[in-house]
Amino acid sequence: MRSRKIYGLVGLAVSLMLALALALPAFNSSYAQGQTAPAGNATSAPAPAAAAPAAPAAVAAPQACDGVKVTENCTPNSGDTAWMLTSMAIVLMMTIPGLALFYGGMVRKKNVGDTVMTSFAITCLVSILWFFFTYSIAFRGGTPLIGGLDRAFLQNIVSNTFKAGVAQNIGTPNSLAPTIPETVYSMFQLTFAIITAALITGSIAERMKFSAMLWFIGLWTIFVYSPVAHWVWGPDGIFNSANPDAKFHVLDFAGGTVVHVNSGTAGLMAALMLGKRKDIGPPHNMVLTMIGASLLWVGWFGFNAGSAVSAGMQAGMAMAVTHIATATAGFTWMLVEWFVRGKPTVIGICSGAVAGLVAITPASGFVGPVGAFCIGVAAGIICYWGCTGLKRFFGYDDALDAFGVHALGGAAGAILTGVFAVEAYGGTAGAIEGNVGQILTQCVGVATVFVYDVVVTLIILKIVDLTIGLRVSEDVERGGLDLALHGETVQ
Amino acid sequence: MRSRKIYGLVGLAVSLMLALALALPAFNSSYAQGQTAPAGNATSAPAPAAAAPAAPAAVAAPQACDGVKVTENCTPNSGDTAWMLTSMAIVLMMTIPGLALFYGGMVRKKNVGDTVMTSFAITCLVSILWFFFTYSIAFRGGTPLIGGLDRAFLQNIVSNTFKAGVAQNIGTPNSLAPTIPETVYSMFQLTFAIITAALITGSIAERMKFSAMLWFIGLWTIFVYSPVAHWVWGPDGIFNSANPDAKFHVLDFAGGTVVHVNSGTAGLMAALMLGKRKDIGPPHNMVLTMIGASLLWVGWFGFNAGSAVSAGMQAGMAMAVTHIATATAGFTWMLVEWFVRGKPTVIGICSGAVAGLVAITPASGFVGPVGAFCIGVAAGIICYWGCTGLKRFFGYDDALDAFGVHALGGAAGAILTGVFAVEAYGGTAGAIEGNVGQILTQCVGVATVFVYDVVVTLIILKIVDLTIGLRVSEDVERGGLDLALHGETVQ
Amino acid sequence: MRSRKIYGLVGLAVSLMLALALALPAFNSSYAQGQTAPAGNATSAPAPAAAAPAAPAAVAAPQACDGVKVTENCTPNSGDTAWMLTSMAIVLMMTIPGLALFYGGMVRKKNVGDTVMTSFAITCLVSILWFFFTYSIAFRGGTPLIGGLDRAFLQNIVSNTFKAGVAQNIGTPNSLAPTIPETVYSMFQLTFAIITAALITGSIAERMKFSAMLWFIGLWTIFVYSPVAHWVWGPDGIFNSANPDAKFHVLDFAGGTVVHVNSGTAGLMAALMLGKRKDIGPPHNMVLTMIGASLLWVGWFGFNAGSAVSAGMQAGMAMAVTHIATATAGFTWMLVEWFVRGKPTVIGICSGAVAGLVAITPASGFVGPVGAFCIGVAAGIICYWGCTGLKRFFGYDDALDAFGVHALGGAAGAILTGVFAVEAYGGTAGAIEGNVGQILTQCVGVATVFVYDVVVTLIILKIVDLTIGLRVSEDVERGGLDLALHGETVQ
Amino acid sequence: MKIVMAVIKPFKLDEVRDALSRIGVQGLTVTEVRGYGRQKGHTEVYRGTEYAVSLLPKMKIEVACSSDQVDKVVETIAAAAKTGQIGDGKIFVAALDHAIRIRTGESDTAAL
Amino acid sequence: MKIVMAVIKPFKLDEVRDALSRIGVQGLTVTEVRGYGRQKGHTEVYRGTEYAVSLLPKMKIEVACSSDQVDKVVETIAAAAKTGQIGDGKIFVAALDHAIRIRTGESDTAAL
Amino acid sequence: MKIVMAVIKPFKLDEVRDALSRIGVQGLTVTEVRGYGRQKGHTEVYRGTEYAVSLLPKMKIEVACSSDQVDKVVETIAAAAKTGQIGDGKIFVAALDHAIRIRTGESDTAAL
Ligand SMILES: Nc1ncnc2c1ncn2[C@@H]1O[C@H](COP(=O)(O)OP(=O)(O)O)[C@@H](O)[C@H]1O
Ligand SMILES: Nc1ncnc2c1ncn2[C@@H]1O[C@H](COP(=O)(O)OP(=O)(O)O)[C@@H](O)[C@H]1O
Ligand SMILES: Nc1ncnc2c1ncn2[C@@H]1O[C@H](COP(=O)(O)OP(=O)(O)O)[C@@H](O)[C@H]1O
Repeated sequence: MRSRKIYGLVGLAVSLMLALALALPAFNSSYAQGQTAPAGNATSAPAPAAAAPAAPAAVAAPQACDGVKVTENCTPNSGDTAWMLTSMAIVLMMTIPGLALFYGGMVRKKNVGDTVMTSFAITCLVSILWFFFTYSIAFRGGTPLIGGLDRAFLQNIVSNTFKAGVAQNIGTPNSLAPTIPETVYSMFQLTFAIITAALITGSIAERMKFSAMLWFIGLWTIFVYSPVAHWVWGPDGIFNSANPDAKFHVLDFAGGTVVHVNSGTAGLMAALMLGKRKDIGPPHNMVLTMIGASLLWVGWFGFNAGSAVSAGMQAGMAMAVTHIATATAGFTWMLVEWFVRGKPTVIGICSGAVAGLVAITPASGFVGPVGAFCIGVAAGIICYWGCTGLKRFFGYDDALDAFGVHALGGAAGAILTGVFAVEAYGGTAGAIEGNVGQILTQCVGVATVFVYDVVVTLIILKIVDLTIGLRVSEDVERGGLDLALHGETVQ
Repeated sequence: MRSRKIYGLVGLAVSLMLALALALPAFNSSYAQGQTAPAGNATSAPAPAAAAPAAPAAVAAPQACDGVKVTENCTPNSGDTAWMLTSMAIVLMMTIPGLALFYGGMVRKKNVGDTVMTSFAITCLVSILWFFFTYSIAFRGGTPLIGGLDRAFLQNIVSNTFKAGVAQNIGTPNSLAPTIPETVYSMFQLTFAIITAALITGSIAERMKFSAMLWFIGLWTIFVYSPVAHWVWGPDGIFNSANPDAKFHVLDFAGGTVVHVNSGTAGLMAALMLGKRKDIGPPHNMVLTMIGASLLWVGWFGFNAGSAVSAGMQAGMAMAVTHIATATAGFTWMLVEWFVRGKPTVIGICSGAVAGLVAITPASGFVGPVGAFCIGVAAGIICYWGCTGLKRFFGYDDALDAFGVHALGGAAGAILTGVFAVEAYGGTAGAIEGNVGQILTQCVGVATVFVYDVVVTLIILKIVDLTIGLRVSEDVERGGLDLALHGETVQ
Repeated sequence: MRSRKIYGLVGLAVSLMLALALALPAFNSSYAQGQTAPAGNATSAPAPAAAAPAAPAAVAAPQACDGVKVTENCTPNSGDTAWMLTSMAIVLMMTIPGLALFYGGMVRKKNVGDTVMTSFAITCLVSILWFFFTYSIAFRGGTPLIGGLDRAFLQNIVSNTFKAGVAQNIGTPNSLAPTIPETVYSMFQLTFAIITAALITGSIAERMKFSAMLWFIGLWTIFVYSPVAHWVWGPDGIFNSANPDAKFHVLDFAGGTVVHVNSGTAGLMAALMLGKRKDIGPPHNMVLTMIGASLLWVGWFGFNAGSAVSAGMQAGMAMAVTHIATATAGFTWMLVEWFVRGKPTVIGICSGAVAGLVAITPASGFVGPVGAFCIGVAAGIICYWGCTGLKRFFGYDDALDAFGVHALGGAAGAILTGVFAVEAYGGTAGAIEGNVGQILTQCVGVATVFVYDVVVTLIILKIVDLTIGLRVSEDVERGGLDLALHGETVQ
Repeated sequence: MKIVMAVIKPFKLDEVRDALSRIGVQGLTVTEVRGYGRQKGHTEVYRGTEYAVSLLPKMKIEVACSSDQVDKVVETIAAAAKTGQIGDGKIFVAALDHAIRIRTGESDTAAL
Repeated sequence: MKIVMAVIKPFKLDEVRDALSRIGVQGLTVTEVRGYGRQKGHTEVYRGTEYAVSLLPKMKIEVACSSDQVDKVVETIAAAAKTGQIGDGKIFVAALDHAIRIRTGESDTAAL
Repeated sequence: MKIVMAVIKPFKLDEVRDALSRIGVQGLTVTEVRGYGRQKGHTEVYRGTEYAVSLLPKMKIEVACSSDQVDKVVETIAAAAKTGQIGDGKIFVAALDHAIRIRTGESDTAAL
């Protein structure tokens, strides 16, 4: 076992070193960017074309970036940039400490350290992969199924053609976020990749090896998250509703399918592969869970309103519908629980709020306040059932209900987006405005992601199981993962 | 008792369903907005009037929203919007998890779950009511005493006259926030309504029924908060200093009277109606209280600087005076306690900081740094006395001092605003610049709110007491509310 | 001992009162600002010169503040201001509750209250001093070694020459932050002064008198932080890379030298003066530490990207490199620990992330993504060694490793900035682009701050030791500082 | 000498301690325990699943006393801890061979 | 009457309680304790420093029973708590003079 | 066989355990308790209100040993736990009927 552990560690370290080696050319192309392409610069960026590198003060005022079509080498909109910088920070806060605490409060005390560390380590790991190449393959143009490697190691992220852009507040934005620096867009999207990976771990809590978890999550981010994100959000993705050449114009404003259906499904697969926990018990500290749910709620405005990638009407409406759906779902879950079980619980209302956040995510740029209210009621009821009736019926041990809340809530939200979408808000009409076909399109999106996810996740899990093993020994499980795996305990 | 509980639940559920039914027309008017009014559109919004819905690219550039007078169908200022989106998020963070933890740390361990859930459930409940109609009656024009219902269910919140505003980043702002989307303003103000309601529960901690609390807070939000907010901040409110027709030009930048005097007074009434706790004891975890106080401090910049509803000089000055008053009040309370009791406590310095935040709230748009320092010193001393001498003298059991800190601190701040206001900062001079009458105006505001609040709160409490009962049984109180009411415990 | 305590308290209180007295003239100059200088106004601010105070609506549109050269009496950029308001709030969150929890989780349960209160009280104390005069001597022009007193009590912070600036959204910015109100810049910089002081207390945890800590930190802020900040960031500072007259053009974007080398060194001195703790033990709650590390990470975007004092390309790049270095350092520390000790720990990955944040701080405006990755790897390894090998070798009791993480990480980051700086990003080339001399310049900065800090800190500590004594009695130490010094315990 | 061990309801602790003080008992030791008995436990809920918690929080008080005091002590505890409802707890008495006060080395009844 | 004190591995608590229930033991008191013995402890790590934690979490069960029941009780606990691995714990038996049920005042075997 | 129960100051735990190890005691059980005695308690403060906390944190050590070892054990604990200041704690000794090692079924002194 010890030797296996060493193998794992060596593997991780070698990967890192390899990556570093690969990064060196990028390093060059990154500090030297533009130096080799003054001509390209001159043709593609009219305004600052005359800029002599040595005389930045004499430069003609650069063009402001435009929200409708991408401008090369323009000055970002400071208001939009301010909001997106903020959004990135608060979406990061959703995972650490938000999700870490949301999950940490629901496990037993003997496993809380492992649980919170899982979210933290995933944050580090996914960020490193993102920098290496997953940002590039997810969010750069390439093919409808996967993007290209032109931003591996974030090379040329300021501009492909213009030197000294940072100092002069000039750069070429990603076409998906035309008014802000691409650095900010890349980091904003990174926080989505992080939380998607971290959400999965709700299903595997209290029994998976920490090393196996790292390998699983790393591979999953590369082989599942990155392509799926590209399908739905990539500039040439097959499901991207803004891509005229897309096969299906799936509406997914902030990630109901990419983030929630995706992570919840992967979680279910992992729970099935791992099997049930040996001993279970009530959550050890619902105050931690409450902190986590609250920070998820607060940060989710960055998630949903931030997905407008600007600070204007769309962000405002996304914020309003997010808040309404969340409050409604939290209250609905609480009422349902109160009726059914006789008591309203802290974990219940928190779970309901998270269910509301999940369900409104795909809808948040497309529906209005009343649609949000309906989605909230639905989310509260459906996800309550997902964590109780459904789970009991099938008997899997989805420890912290990543499937029951995220996959179910995400799917419900995605489909209800097809119902409640309002053309005046997001450009696409839903069933309630007569466009019944949109429901079908939404179902296609959900189903495709589900199937792909199931297959690839199972393959990854199998590989990890055969190489380093997925599950801790019974002794470790009974004694708690904190002490055995991390040498730490909470007093 | 069980049957009473069922009545309560049924009541809540029926209210929700009823509301849903009522919401349906709003749903229509919301997704169809503007479709029926192309003419009105054409006359009232010159710039984008020619916009053919099918050709958004050909539209004339819409007007930018103007900070001085309201522009119909304009494009919001992205910087102001960015700051207000952020403000909304961090003011929400003040209540959950901020206030929940601030209060949760001060109760005994057996009641911490009920205490934190109270804040969380209030967040949900008040948000739903806000969406239903309390936003509309508080912040839309109507009469000097109460607003109209034209924004019930947030209908037409994008614009009364223009279709497709969200997609084109165009809308008509609320006159109270002329440069940002009305959705954002509505959500921002919602976070104030939430925290006001949640503050009250400091007084009733450790002994009120959870169901009674929900009914009380719901009714209070409708019958006390909404009208009082309208008086002071409504465009045609009788106390609104910016309304030329107002009876009294009360200065209340961010809610000293509306939020703090109001909630603290309601808390005192509830504490009196409930009576004393059976057993009391020291706070179980001042680390939670410290987290709460810190997040209150951080979020309060959204509260006070956000009340400038723009990101400019006024927000900057509000941030500075808020910080100075808070630091000073925290330090002052600590020193006073150190002198009087011999020890500086964690709860003391945290309480002092909150007292400072409370007292600077009404003043934050009107005074300068030195005024803030004076208000900070006063808040530290006055609120310390409010939680000790005053409380002991009258003998009420204001468990977590909602009255001692918020009503007292809010009143002190409101009156001192009349002293330290500087014309160059907020447009109105205070006593120190010769306008002694402003102190009187401030007192009128505080006194009116106090009297109205006392009367209506007592009526609401009496009704709730007679129908479902206010207080838990002695057994439940001794054993802790967490286990009995929520079936959960912190380990 | 009791009488000593009283002396201390009286001292503190007298200082406060004295300061209040001193503040009165500032109060006058602050509410009356500009009234006495209409002429100066007319000459220096062309655009709004004609403004009749009584007719604000008729005013010519004021000039927008310009990012390149300072404009007098201009309107701030709302996007930049929005980001800086946000940055201030989240950098404050780094200290309270962030650092308080990061440190609080690592001490024993009996000292957690004292530890968190230390951060909170420092926040109050440093804020008061800042308002009094330390902002002015650190960030206003004066001499290359120390600034002037023209902003004591924040007088004339809106504008030296123009009345009613706040109401009209007009002011004169600090030349260091030309597009935002000076109030915001002052508060933003205050949060740096706060966290620097609070970081020191990691070294002295679990054994220093609370009163001695306050005096030490107060004096240190005045005599060490303020001058050092002025050297590196003051408009005429001797090390300011943007000051053409500076002796050395030290690159320190967000405070590797000013904040981290400075605080870590002071911490080491304090640890040496205090001596070792009587009994040591493992951290009592790594969940608190994880929350703290996460909030530090989130808030650090305000720290580093906020140091761009604008929301554009530079802030974006600073955010990206900050995130990459942090994730890399956290993961690296974890892997190193896993190899060396056999287990990856929660405290380890959190410490690594903080080490990465520290090391990227001076570099964040000057390097690119690949440089950030390299700095992250280096920080993870070097700071691990600083907390283990190095500390064991010398045998000092740097309780929570302020020296090992902050001084070492800050110095490493400062020097590596000289290696990896890219001219296109921050205007200065590093060794990798051929400018090897920059490494030397960086070393001069680090060494000067180190030496000055050692000397002055030791003098301050000696004075405090001789007057009120630095260390608690053995009984207090064994029983825990919470109960003995603050009369509180965590249950 | 005897040692009296009483398992009582937690909220009765202060009353029992005061009552013992009044009859001259100068020292006692308290432990937080959990008890299982006739008093039925409670259930905790987690997302619709109920966990039966059969162990209830109790306080254990240990008082060492001389043999002639023991009846007084037992009666006092019994009186003060009684609510008349199920779960009030038990008192056990056992013999002690020795007692030593660490500080002084005094032993047996002098040590109590 | 006797009092049986058993120190067992924490995760065996439910099994032991169930086994005792089955043989008719109606009450017991549980305390969280830490034990030191042949079973070696573990180490906690803090930034590269190791702290030896030699005390391991255990559960102490106390059961008062009549003298004729005592062997049955001891056997039951021993059987249910056994894993065969070091650290399984110990059972101690001591004599009790009296037992009183606080609620009713019943005493001795009637009180159990 | 005897069981020695000592209530000591918490920070003396390590010293006492080491001292017992040195004289060959191979096992013991530790409980966190709170004690009430001559040593006066402390007060906690909450916004100007003081709460008297009369129960002080102590550690209870239980060591089962053979009758001939008992004096040695008592002396060792007394020596190691002594600070000479009020509140040092007490040592109680009682008789044990049996001891069983669960893992092996060994009994009495063989079980210790
Ligand atoms: N045989 C026993 N041995 C040890 N402790 C017991 C025994 N029986 C009961 N207790 C303790 O006494 C407590 C109260 O007993 P219970 O049967 O619930 O009510 P009552 O004391 O009213 O009969 C239990 O929770 C348990 O801690
Ligand atoms: N002499 C003793 N007195 C009191 N408790 C003991 C004694 N010896 C062992 N114990 C308790 O029994 C537990 C298990 O003992 P240990 O020697 O580790 O394993 P085993 O029971 O398998 O021999 C210890 O952790 C301790 O709590
Ligand atoms: N009669 C007693 N029965 C049980 N425990 C006792 C008794 N007297 C004292 N103790 C325990 O011994 C501890 C120390 O006693 P105390 O009177 O404070 O000091 P000292 O041991 O120096 O006389 C107490 O805190 C309590 O836990």
